Amino acid sequence: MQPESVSATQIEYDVQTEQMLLSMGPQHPSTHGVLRLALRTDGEVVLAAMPHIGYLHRCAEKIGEKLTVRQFVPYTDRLDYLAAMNMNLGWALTVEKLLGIEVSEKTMHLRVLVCELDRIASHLVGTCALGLDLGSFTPFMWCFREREKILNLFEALCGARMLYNYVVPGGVMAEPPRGWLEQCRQFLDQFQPVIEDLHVVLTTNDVFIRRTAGIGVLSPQTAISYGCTGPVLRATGVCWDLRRHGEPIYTRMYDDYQFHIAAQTDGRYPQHGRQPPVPGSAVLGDSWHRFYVRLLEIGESAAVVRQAIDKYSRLKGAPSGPIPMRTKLPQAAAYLETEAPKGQLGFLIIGDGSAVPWRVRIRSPSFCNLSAVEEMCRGCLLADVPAIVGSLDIVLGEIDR
Amino acid sequence: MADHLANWFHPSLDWLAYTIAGAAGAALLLVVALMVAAVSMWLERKISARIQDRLGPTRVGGRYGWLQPLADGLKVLGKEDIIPAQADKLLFRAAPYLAYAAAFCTYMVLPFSGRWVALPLDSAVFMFLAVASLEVPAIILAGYASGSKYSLFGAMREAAQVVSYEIPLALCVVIPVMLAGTLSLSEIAEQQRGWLTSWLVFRNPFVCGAFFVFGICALAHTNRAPFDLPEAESELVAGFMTEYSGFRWVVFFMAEYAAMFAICGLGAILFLGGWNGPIPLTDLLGLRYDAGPLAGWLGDALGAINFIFKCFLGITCMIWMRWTLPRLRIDQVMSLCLKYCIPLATLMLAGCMLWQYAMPGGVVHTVGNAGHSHSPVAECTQHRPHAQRRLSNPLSGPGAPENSSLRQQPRLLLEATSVLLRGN
Amino acid sequence: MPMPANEPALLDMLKEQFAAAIQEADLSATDPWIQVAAEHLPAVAAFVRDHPQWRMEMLNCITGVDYWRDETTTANVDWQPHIELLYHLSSLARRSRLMLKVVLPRWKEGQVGQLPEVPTVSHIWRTAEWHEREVFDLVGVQFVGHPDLRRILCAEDWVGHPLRKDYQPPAEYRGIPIA
Amino acid sequence: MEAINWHSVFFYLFAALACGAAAAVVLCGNIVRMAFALVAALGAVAGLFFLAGADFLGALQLLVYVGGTMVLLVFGVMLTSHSPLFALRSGAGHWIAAVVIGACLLTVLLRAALAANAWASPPPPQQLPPRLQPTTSQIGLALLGVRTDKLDRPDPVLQKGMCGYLLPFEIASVHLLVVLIGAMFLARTKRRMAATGSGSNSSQSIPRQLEIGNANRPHDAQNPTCTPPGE
Repeated sequence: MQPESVSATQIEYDVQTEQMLLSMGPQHPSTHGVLRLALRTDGEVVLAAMPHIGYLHRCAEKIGEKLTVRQFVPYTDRLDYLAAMNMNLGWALTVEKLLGIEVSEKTMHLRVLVCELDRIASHLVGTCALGLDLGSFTPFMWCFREREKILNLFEALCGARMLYNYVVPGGVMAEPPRGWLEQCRQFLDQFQPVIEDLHVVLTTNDVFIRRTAGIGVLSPQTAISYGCTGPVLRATGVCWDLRRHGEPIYTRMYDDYQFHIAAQTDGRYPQHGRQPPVPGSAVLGDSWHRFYVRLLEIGESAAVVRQAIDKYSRLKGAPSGPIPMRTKLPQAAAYLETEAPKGQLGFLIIGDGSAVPWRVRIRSPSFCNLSAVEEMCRGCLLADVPAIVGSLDIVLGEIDR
Repeated sequence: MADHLANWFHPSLDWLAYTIAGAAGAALLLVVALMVAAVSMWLERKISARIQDRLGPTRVGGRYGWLQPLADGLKVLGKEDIIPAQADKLLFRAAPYLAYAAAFCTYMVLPFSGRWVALPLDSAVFMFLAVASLEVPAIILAGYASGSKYSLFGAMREAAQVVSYEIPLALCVVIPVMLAGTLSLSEIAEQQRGWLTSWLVFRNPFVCGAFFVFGICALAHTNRAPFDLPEAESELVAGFMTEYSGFRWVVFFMAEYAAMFAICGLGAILFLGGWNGPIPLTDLLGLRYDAGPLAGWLGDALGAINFIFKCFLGITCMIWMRWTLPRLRIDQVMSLCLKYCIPLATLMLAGCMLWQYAMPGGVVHTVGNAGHSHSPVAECTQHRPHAQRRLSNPLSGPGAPENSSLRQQPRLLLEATSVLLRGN
Repeated sequence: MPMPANEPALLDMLKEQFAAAIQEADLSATDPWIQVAAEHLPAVAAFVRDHPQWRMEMLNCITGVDYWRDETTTANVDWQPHIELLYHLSSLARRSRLMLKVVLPRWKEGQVGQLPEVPTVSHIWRTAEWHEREVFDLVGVQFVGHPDLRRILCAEDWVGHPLRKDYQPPAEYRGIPIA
Repeated sequence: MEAINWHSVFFYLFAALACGAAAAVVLCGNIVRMAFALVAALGAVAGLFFLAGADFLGALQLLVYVGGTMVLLVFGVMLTSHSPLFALRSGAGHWIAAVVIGACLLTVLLRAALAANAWASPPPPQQLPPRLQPTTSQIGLALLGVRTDKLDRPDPVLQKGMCGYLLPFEIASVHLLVVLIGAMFLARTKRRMAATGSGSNSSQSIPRQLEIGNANRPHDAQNPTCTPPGE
């Protein structure tokens, strides 16, 4: 992709430094996995950035044409390995939409509880990874300490720490053990000060603001045109969250929960407890706003989990179990998008009457978010590239499938 | 020491005595530099662990893991020494040793205590800055010789950053030198003998401001904390150190820690009274050389401990900054230097000059005899209270002649200014 | 809300706008879809994106599906061998969804190896650039007018299109044996 | 065995290093190696100054020459040359001319050096190296216009030189100021070009972004911007 040509008249007697082609990745400490960015730089200024992906391509869609819907669930864990619960939920809901199954209300509350906890864990990694890219190591350790507690909760629930295979079509694999809900409540009680610490160390830190405010600016039109979704879209001021604006089968789960959408409506973010003000130099849609939206969402998810614990424990009975292994799929197609932590995760299943789907298609949010990197990295400095890529919070497992 | 050895040996072997004395001095200095690097590495691990709610090294060597630097050293010595194919072999090997030489030479002129100084130079501060700026060619050598684009980027950033931060650093160093009237570090520290108030940093508000600007420039000079762009892991993998491994990489690392301690030492001497603690213990206990060599030696030892403690205080602040602040971008580092550090440093310099000109004896003295009308020039030549308190001339080691011209300093100045005034 | 309330009116408006282009449509299904002729795709897409009553600003996903049977396929289906391209669109302003379906022959004019062609929509939605590259890479559809049509997930010099039903993986790639 | 006079040993060492490095500068093909040989030569000269007891001058040499050459090397040689690794080719003709001019220059220098009486006679018997005398204060005052070392020689002839080196000191500083301003003017045009060309790197502006985006896609002209949805 050629950078736009600079007309000759602008260069008077300029010392023309030689342009350099720099390859950042696939083995690189700040590309969140095996992403290769081919940068054409002129000194420190990046003229063009072309991402190269496909290093982690495991042909998940081809495998989907060989396995039944129940057998494919562990593969969805490995798409976005930082938010496996939400991946499972997306697949489970799409299968339920294809088969026309309705799950019990108790299962829905448990699914909301588990997915929002997973969203907190995913956003914790997303925010502190950006901090690590900019050089501050300490918040990274704090966030991982909190994330460990969530992983311990999930281990108690379904035996695995990162790849759960828990939310399956038809319900959930196991009922929460005794005292698990109380442990969740204890975790939430001691969790709030951590967000304040992050605000102090990163959000209001002058050096952090200098490095992220006004960097990698994305306008709402460009974001929508590039298909960016999730925190990346909300940071540009577009108030769009599938948990409220999605399809009925998905929004039904979140209907009786009170939470704000973390987007700037008429110039102000929804106030949720003590939040630092937006710095003057921050332009709507830049890296700082993407970081800030994720921190707000952590607070919102924590509130939703608290409500889910109360609603779940109030209902009697047990959550519904999974559908039989060899359930036949109708000869039809179903496409459903859910709000994963990284953005809108879509699954398309085309059944052909047998138990094995004819075609499986996965719409990855990070795939579209990453495509906007070309636009944002043009004209930035070399040191801004990790700031921009880090603020997109991409996971290569999900991009390459 | 050389003379004791000389008359202990057979007269014809006195050259051997001098060689051994010289070698012993150099070895002692090298041990100091290595020990300092090891302790600050351990300190960094422990402090960063505490900041991040973890324990840091606890197993190697006792409960507090104080043998961890040794363990690291042995581990790295075991690592393979790779030289990349397209590297420039000769320069690639030379770079780390040049970097360490630059950092190590500053210890020559750094006085640890009144008598404990390797080379009591008259222009010690100037020598310190000259040798410290030798690290830039070494790192550029490393960056270029590694042959990879990343290290070249790291080297370019290093060159731009350290060269441009030398200006404010030099300006901040000039201020205490101007107050003390001499470039010799031992002399500057001697003048700050006494209670806390005699430290140069409290002499006037401008020196205090200069101390903070010096702190920032020291950080930038040693590539630490918000200014560690040349080896920014997230962008340049490891900057100029990308292609180095094994022993060569450790030499770079030791150079960085040695330079850190040295710049903290310079700061401690210029602003925080060197080996003169807040409470003048050596004076109170009467541990001076005229009370016998052992008492003098004890006084110097106490002073050295005090000085090393201040240096490690400085290093702790550097470590603390590193583990809380993210990294600045190269153009922000440059604009911070050109738009803030240099103007501030010049402002402090000008302010300190005017303050010293208006009130040479300090506020109390001037206010005290505000009534008498003195011409400022005569005021500053007749009696310079701080300059007078020069007890022992550092150059006059045992047995050296007393005729050095430092004693006649005021007379020279008086005649010089009178010649100027007569304008011939 | 699957579709704007007055679907029949909207469908008629589309039909009289693009008479030949709209082949079939079912706006009342759970996932409303319209089948469009390949050569009119960009025109319909631009219209659907900018018309105030549709406002499909976001292209969610482009999927290539290969309908092909041989004696081994167990399912009792009677599809004619063809390739379908599914364009999932969604409107943020009107909170509605739409799917454009384009039916293509498996090979261009029947010669095996000639990829079927369809005009690109990357100038309408910038995200189509990467999605079309992926469909070209995995399913094997030539997008006419795409600024930079290269493989995106597989290696640049990979042979064949893996998601086709009749795809046989090569024995080895640059000396590395493939099981 | 006659005592080893470390002073002369180091003197020969530094002299050999200086001459060897200077020769390397001339003979070396690779530009960057040549520059580093130059740095080594100047460093050796600094060593000679330290040996002679002029520590202030040695430090000055280190600071000015080694630092200055380094900046010249980095920003002059490395950034602008096509690739730092290319070698210089000098033809046979150049070598002959160089050797001839070098030889006659050498003879002139040797003649002048040996003519000076201090060096004509064999070196005096071993005397201790000069003790480190404080030298900086006199230099400093001389720069500021007072030749304190001539104070105690009252003969009228020498009085005339009392104003010391004030004038050259001022001329040099003005000259450096002019050079600084010139360099800044040159750099400024580069930044202006970068500002107008590939988007100012301080903060991206959204309209610029859209305009660049459209300019790149030729058939992208009719890409109307869609308004963001309400709540």
